[in-house]
Amino acid sequence: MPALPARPAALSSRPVRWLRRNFVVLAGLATLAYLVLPNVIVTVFSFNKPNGRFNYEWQRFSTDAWTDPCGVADLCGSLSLSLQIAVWATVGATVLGTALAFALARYRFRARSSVSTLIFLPMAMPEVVMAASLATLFLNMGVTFGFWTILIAHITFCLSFVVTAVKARVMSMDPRLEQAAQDLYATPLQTFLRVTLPIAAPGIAAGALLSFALSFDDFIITNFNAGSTVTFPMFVWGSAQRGTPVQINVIGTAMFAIAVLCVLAGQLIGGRRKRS
Amino acid sequence: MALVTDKTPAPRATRRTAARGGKPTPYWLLLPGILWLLVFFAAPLVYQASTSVQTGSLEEGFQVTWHFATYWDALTEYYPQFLRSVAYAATATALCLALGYPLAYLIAFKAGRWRNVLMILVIAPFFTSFLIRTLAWKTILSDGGPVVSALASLHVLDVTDALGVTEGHRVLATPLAVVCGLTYNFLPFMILPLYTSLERIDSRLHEAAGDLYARPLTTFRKVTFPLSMPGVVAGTLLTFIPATGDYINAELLGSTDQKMIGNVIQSQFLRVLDYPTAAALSFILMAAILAMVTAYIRKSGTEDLV
Amino acid sequence: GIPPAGRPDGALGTSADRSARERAVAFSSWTGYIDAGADGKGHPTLDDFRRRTGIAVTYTEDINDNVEFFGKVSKQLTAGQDIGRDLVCVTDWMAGRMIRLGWAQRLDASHLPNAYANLAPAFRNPDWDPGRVHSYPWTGIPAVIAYNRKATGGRKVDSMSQLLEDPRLKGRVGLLSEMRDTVGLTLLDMGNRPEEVTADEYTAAITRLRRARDRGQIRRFTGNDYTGDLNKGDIAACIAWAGDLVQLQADNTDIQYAIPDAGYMLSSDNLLVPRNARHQRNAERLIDYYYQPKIAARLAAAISYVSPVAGLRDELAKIDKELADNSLIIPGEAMLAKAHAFRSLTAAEDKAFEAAFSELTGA
Amino acid sequence: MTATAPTDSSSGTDVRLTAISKSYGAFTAVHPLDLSVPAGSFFALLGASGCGKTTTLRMIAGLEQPTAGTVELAGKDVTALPPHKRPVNTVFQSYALFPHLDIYENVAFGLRRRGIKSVKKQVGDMLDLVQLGDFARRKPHQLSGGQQQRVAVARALINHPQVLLLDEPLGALDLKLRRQMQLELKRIQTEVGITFIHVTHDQEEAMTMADTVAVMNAGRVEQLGAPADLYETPRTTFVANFLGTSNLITAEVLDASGETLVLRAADTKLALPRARCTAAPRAGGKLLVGIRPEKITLAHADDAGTIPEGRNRVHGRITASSFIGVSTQYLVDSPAATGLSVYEQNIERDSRLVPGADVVLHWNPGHSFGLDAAQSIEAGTDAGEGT
Amino acid sequence: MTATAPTDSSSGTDVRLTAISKSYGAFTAVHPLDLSVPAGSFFALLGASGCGKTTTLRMIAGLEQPTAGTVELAGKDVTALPPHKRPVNTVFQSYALFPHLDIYENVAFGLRRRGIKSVKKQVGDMLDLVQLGDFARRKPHQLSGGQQQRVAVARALINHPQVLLLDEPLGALDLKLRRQMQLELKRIQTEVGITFIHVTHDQEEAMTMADTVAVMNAGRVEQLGAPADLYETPRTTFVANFLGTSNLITAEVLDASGETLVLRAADTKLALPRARCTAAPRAGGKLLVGIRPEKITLAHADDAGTIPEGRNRVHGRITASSFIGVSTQYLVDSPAATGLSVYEQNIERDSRLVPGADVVLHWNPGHSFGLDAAQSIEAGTDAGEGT
Ligand SMILES: Nc1ncnc2c1ncn2[C@@H]1O[C@H](COP(=O)(O)OP(=O)(O)OP(=O)(O)O)[C@@H](O)[C@H]1O
Ligand SMILES: Nc1ncnc2c1ncn2[C@@H]1O[C@H](COP(=O)(O)OP(=O)(O)OP(=O)(O)O)[C@@H](O)[C@H]1O
Ligand SMILES: [Mg+2]
Ligand SMILES: [Mg+2]
Repeated sequence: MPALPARPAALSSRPVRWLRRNFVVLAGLATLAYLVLPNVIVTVFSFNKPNGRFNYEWQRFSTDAWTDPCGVADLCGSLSLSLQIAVWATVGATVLGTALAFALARYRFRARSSVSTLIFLPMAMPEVVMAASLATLFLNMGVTFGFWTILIAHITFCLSFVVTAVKARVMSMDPRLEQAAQDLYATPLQTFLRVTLPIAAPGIAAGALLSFALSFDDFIITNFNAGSTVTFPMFVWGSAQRGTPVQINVIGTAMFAIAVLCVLAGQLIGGRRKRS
Repeated sequence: MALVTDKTPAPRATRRTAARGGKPTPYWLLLPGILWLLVFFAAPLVYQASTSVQTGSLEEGFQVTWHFATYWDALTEYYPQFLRSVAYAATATALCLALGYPLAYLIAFKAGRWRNVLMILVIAPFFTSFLIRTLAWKTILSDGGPVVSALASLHVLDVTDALGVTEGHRVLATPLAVVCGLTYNFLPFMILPLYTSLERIDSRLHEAAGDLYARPLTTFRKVTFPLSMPGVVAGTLLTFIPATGDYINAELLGSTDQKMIGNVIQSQFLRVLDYPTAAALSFILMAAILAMVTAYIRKSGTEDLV
Repeated sequence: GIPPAGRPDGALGTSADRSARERAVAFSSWTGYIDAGADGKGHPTLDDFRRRTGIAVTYTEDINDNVEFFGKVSKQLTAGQDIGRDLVCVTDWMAGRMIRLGWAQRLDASHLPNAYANLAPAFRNPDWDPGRVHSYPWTGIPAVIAYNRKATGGRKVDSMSQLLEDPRLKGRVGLLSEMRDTVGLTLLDMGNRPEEVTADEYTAAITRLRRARDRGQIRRFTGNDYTGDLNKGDIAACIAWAGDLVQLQADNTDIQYAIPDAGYMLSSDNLLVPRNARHQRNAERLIDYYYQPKIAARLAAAISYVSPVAGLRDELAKIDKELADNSLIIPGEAMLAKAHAFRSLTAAEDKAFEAAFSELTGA
Repeated sequence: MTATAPTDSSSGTDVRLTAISKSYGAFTAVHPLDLSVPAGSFFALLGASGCGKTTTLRMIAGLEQPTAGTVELAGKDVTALPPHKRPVNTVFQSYALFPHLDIYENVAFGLRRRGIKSVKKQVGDMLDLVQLGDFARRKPHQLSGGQQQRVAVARALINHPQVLLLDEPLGALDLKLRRQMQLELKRIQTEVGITFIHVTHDQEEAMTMADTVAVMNAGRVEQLGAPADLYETPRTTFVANFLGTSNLITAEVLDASGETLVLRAADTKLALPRARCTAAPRAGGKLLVGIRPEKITLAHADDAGTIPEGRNRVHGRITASSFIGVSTQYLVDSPAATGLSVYEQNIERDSRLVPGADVVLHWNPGHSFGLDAAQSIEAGTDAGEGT
Repeated sequence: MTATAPTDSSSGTDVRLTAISKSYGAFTAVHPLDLSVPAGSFFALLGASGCGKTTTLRMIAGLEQPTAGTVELAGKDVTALPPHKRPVNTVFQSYALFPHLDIYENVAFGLRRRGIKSVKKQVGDMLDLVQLGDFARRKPHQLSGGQQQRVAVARALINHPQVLLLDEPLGALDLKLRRQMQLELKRIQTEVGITFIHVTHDQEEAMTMADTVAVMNAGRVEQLGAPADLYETPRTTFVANFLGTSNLITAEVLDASGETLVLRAADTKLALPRARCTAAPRAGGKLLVGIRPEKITLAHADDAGTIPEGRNRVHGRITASSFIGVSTQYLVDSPAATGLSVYEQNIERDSRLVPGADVVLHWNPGHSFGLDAAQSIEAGTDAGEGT
C-alpha cells in the first residue's frame, strides 16, 4: 500500500508524524546508503590521476582511466574470464540448488536431515580448507587447473547459498497452486516450469544473484584452483599488493553502473510498454 | 481467496510423501546436486578429516597416526579466536538483521516500480571487488577522516572507547571496524532472503491486522515478522555461517586483537604449514557452527526450513 | 597421508627439456613487477627478448603472496608434477624452502654468462642457495623504516625502538607480516645479527614485539597494504619496503624513510625454475637476458626496487638521472654495509618460528 | 447519484460517505456515491458480482484510499485515519486469516491489540457461537472453507466495534448454518447496537435481516430503501430484475387520466395504479408493467371462467416447468411477453399444468408496478447484466 | 456405509470410490465410503460445513492421497495415478488461480498443457461465457471475489474433462449470475456428456441441477437419490432437516395395522401412509412424523370449519412471522410440537395471521413422512448440527 499522502488534519507535530510514517523508508534508504557508500569512493577515485602507482591520495581529476579502461595488461581479459565463470557457475549452482531446494521443501524422504546437513556444511567450511581440499581432489584426478576447475569449485560453494535462499521461498508457497496445475494436465515438469518456477522466481533470482556475486568476487578458492589462470579478483588482489591501478576503480564503477542501468532501462521500457 | 491462500504456509498434510506410492521425484531432484556435493565436497572433506589425525612435517610427509590430541590442542590454544569469531559474527548478524530488515521491507512493500532498481543496488556492490570496497572503507574510516572526526566531536567515540569497541579515538583496527566490515560484507546475504519471504506476504493480512486495531508496529510484530520467519532464518544463517569463518575483514580492518578463527586456519594452513591443526580447527569450526545452527533452528521453531 | 615433500635434488629426474622444440617460456611473477609499455599494455623488455631469441614469454602475474603461491603449487610439486610454469619469482626464504624441498631445478651456469658476471656481490652467496646454484635474484627488497611526517607531527622516526616503545606512536605503528623483515629489524635493534640468529635471540625479539603489541602500540601486521594506511596517516610509522616508498613519495611528499643505524633487512625476490619445468633452457636464457645492465636498468626504472645487477648506474642514469642517485634503488657502499639478511632456517625452526610469529600476529 | 437511507440522518448517522469514488487506473470501480447509514441499523449492500461492493466496504474500513470523497464515522471525518484507528471491523470476503496463528489466537487478535488481558472466556464463547470450539488449536489451513469463514466472522464480531463490515460473511456455509448464523448476527446487532454493513449475494438474507438495503449496479447505488419497499416497488428495471424475479411487460398507455392507468400489451388490457408507477405516464407513451412471479396465479385455460373480476389476465402457454422444492416454476409464453415466470407453491399440483398447456395468468393489479420503458428491460437479468 | 446411485453401475459408471477414507492424524475427515457416479450424470454432494466434501473431491482428483480405499475412473483404478494423468478437472473452493498469470493465461493453461496451440477462440468463448471478456489481461488480484470464482470455473470447464469436480463453484456469485451459470453448466454437462460432481451449499442448486444428490454428514453419506425423492422422503432426520426445512413431530403409534398408520401427538391424531415411513412402525412405539412447511396450509382458528376432511390438523398459535420475498414464514407453537414452521406464498395476505393469532395447521397426510424416533430430532438443524 502506498504511503498515504499527508492530509491537512490537525496534527500535533507534523515532523514527528512524518518521521514515524516514513520510518521504514528512511531506515531502508540509510541502509542502502551504507551499502553503496564504498562504491561512491571507488567511483570518485576512478577519476583520480595518481602520480605514482598508488591510487590512495586524491591528486587531480582525470578521465584518462575511463578512456582506456583496458589500459592495464590482462585486466580486461581477467574480467571477461570472471564474468564467464560467474555466469556458468550461477547457472550450474542455480539449477542444482533449486532442484535440491525443491526436494527438501516439498518432499519428506529418508535421509532428509543428512542431506540438509551435507548442504549446510560447505557454507560452514573455511574457504581456505575447501580450496585446498578441492585442489587436492583435482590433483588426484589429474585434471589440469584452469577454467573448468574454477567453475567446479565455484558451483560447489555457491550451491548451498542457492539452496538456502530458494528453500525459504518454496516453503512458503501454496501447494494448491501446483495441485491446480497438475489437475489441469500439467506434468510434474510442466507444473514446475509453468507454475512453481515463476512463483518461486524471486527466491531463485535471489539465489542466482548471490551465486553470481559470490563467484564473481571469490578470491581464495579460485586462487587455489586456477592454475595459472587469472580472474578479476585475483588480478585485483595481486595489483593491490603493489598498488591498484585506477582502471580497477573504473571497471568496478562501470560494472556497478551497468548493472544498475540495465535494470533501470528495463524498468523504463517495461513501464512504457505497460502504459501503451 | 485464491490470493490469500496462495500466500499461506503450505498445508503440511497435503505434501506428498515419497514413501507412499514410491514416488521417485525427490530422488531425481536430489540426485545431481547430491552427487555433485559428494564428489566435490564430501570426498575432499574425508580427505581433510584424515589430515586432521595425521602427524608429520612437510619434509617427512604426514602419516595417519590417529592423533586426536590435535583437536584438543587446537581448541585450547585458539579458543579465544573461536569465541571472538562467534561473538563478532553474532553481532554482525544482529546488525545485518536490524539494518537489512527495513531495506528488505522497503523493497518488498513500498518500492513499487523501483523494486528492481533497489534490488540491484543491494547486489551491485559485489561487482566491485570486495578488496577495493574494503579499501574504500579504510579511506572512509581513516583516523583523520571526516567520519571519525565527526564521531569524535560528537563524543560518540568516547562512549565506544569506554565500551571497549574502539580504542584511542579511532575506528580502524578496532572491534567496531571488524564488526562493521562483517556487517557491510554480509548485508546482502541477509536482505535477499528477507526480501523474498516478505514479498510473499499477502498485504491483505496487514489490512486485517490494521482492521483489528493493531498499530503498524504491532502489525509488524504480530503478523509481518512471524510470517517472514523463513527469510529471517535463512538470512541469519547465510550471514552468520560465512561471517564466523571470515578472515578478510579481521585482516584488513582489524588489528592483532581482532583476529578470528578464519585467520588462524589461514595462517596454520599457509604460513605455519601445520595441516593437521588447520584441518582440526576447520572441523571444530564446522561442528560448532552446526551445533549452533541446529540449536537456533530448534529454538526458532523452524526445523522445517533446514 | 600426505607424502613427504622433500626429495633429494633430481631424485624424481628432470623432465626432458623441450626448449629446443618449443620456443616458449612460462613466467609467473608478482603484479606490477615488470616494465609496462607506454600505453600501459605489453612489456617492452619481454617483447625485446622475443625479438632477439624468438622465444615467446607467457607472462602471468599470479603470485601475490609467497605462502599462497606455495599453497597453490605445493601439492603438484609434492606429487612430482609439472606446475605449468618454467620460471617463478619468490622471496628468498620461500626460494630457500623450495630448494630445500628439492622443488627447484639446478641451473646450468654455462647458460648464464651475463648473470654470472653481473650479479652484484651482495647477492652472490645467500646461505639458502650457496653459489646461486638454483636461483638468481630478480630484485632486492630493503625493509626500512618509513613514516608520515604529517602524522608524526614532523618528528623523524628512525629506529625500531621508536616504533616499539615510543608512546607518541601508540596504536599507529605498522609492522610487516613478513616474519623475517619484522623480526630481523627487531633483532638488529637489539644488537643481534639475523644472519646468525639463535632460538633464544629470536624468542627475545618476539617477546619484545609481544610487549609492544600488548601495550597497543602496534596497529596491524600487514602485507603490502600498509601503503594506504601510511599514505593516509592512519599508520604514522612502519616498516616498509623501499620500492613502495619511491612510488608513495611521488604522490605524497610527507612520506619519509629512514635507514636505522642498527641496519636494515635486505631480502630479495628470486627467479627459480620449478622442478620438472618443460623449458628450463629457455628460462635460463630469460634470466640471463635480464642480467644485461641495459635491460636491468629499464626494469629498475620501471619498478623502483634495488637491482641485483652490478654496473647499472650509467645505464639507469641514461633513463632517469634522479633514480640513479636514489640509494633505495642503487645502494651505495655505506648503504650496503648496513644490509642484513635472515639466516635460512631448518624445517623445524621454520615451523617453530612461524608459529611463534603467527601467534604474535594474532592468528 | 445520491442515496440516503430513509431515516433521520443527522445525529443518528454512523457512517456517511460523501461523493466517494475509487478508480483503478482508467477503470472506475465506484462512481461518486453518497450514502449514509444510521447508527445501529442493519444495512445490506446488494449487487452483481464486480459492481464495487467490496471496494466500498474497504474504503469505509480505511483499507483503500478513496480517489475522491470523504468518509465520516459518527460525524467525524476519518478519511485520513489509518484502519487501526477506526472503530470498524471487517469480515473479509477472502477471510484473510493469519496463517501463522491458530484459530484461538486469530479470534483473540483484536482483543489483545486493545490491551485486553483475559480473553479466554470471550474467545471461547465466540468459538462456540460459530461452532468451532473443538478447533481452537488448529491452524487455518487445517480447516474447511466454511470453517475458515466462520473464524473470520468470529474474529470481527468479538470486538463489538461501532461499525461492522461484513463482506459475504456466510457465503461458504450451508443453508442451515447460514440461517443460524444470520439469527446470531441479527441478535448481536440488536443487543449490542452495532451498525452492520453487510454485503451478501443471498437476497433472502438481505431481505430478512436488513433494515435498509442498497442495490448497487456497476459502481452506483440504484435504489435504497426498506427491503419490502424495494421488492414491492422497484424503481428501475435493474432493481426489479436483480431483486427476485420480475416479469416485465411492455405496454402502451391508453388512459393516464385516472388513479388507475389503463394499458395495452398485445391484445390484452392491463390496469396499474398510478401510485405504483415511478415513471410519468403519458397517454400513447410506453410503460413497463412489472409483476412478481409469485403474485401470479396460474389457471388452466379451461378454468378461465372462474377467475374473479378486476384482475389482470394474460393468456399464454406453458413452455417449461421445474420443481424447486417449496414451489414449482412455470415459464409461460404469451403474446404480451415471452418467458413469463410463475411460481406456484407445491400444495396440490394441478396435473394439467404441464408444458404445452394453455393457461391464463391472472393477478391483482395492485401487485404490479410501472417502470420507465426507456430502460433496458433486461438490466439485472442474466442476459442484461454484464460483469 | 454404502451408497450407490440408483443407476446401472457396471459399464456406465464413471467414478467409483471403494471404501475410501481420509484421516488427518487422529481426526477422520472422511469415513470409509463407497460411492459410484454413473457416467454423464450430474451428481451433487451436499452436507454441512466441514463434513468432508472437499476432501472427497480432492481424493477423486488425486490431490489428496486416501488413507485407505481406491478410486476408479471409468473402470480403471487410478488411486496411484498423479493428478495430471487423471481425466478430471477441479474448480477449487479456494479458486487457486495462478497469481503470476493473467486471466487469459489462467484459462488457457489446461489447453496449452495438452499441447493445443490455437487456444484463442476457445478461451475467448469461455471468457465470454463467464462474462469476463473484458478482463482477459487482468491479473487475478485485480478482480473481485465473484470474478475470480468465474475464472476458476472457466479454467476447469474449458478442458471438457471426463469428470468435472466443482467445489462450490458459484458460491461467490449473486443470485442472477448464479442461476445463469447454473444453466450454462447444465447445458455443457448435457451437451458434452461430462460427469459432474458438484459440491454446493445452495440446495436449490442441487435440487434443480443434479440427477443424483448425496447428503453427507460428518464424513459419511447419509442418503443418496434423486432430488425429489430425497426431499419428499428423507430417510434420516439429518436429511429431513438439512434438505430444506422439516417439521418433525414425535408421535406415538396407535395403530400400525393398515396401509395408513394412525399416530397421536399430544391430543392430536395424525395419519401417515405406511409406504412413506422408513422405520418399522410398531403399535405403542414412537415415530417422527415429518411435514414440509410449504405443504402446510395455515388457517385462522375462526376458519377451522372450512378445512376439508381427511387432512391432518394441528392447533397452535403464531409466535413469529417474517417476510421472505416470495413467501412469508410463520412460526407456530402447538401442544404437539413447538416451533413449527409454515410458508405461505404471498398472494393475498390474510391480515389476521399475525403473531399471537390462534391458527390451525392442516396438510394432506400423503405429504408427510415417517422417521425412526431413535434419532436426534435436531440432526441437521441449526442446533443439532455441530461442525
Ligand atoms: N489439513 C488438515 N488437517 C486437519 N484437519 C483437516 C485438514 N483439512 C481439513 N480438515 C478437516 O477435515 C474436515 C473436512 O474438511 P473438508 O474441507 O472436506 O470439508 P467440507 O465438507 O469441504 O467443508 P466446507 O463446506 O466448509 O468447505 C473438516 O472438519 C476440516 O476441519
Ligand atoms: N486492484 C484492482 N485493479 C483493477 N481493478 C480492480 C482491482 N480491484 C478490483 N477491481 C475491479 O473493481 C470492480 C469492483 O470490485 P469489487 O471487489 O468491489 O467487486 P464486488 O462488488 O465486491 O464483487 P464480488 O461480488 O464479485 O465480490 C471489479 O470490476 C474489479 O474487477
Ligand atoms: Mg467482493
Ligand atoms: Mg469445502
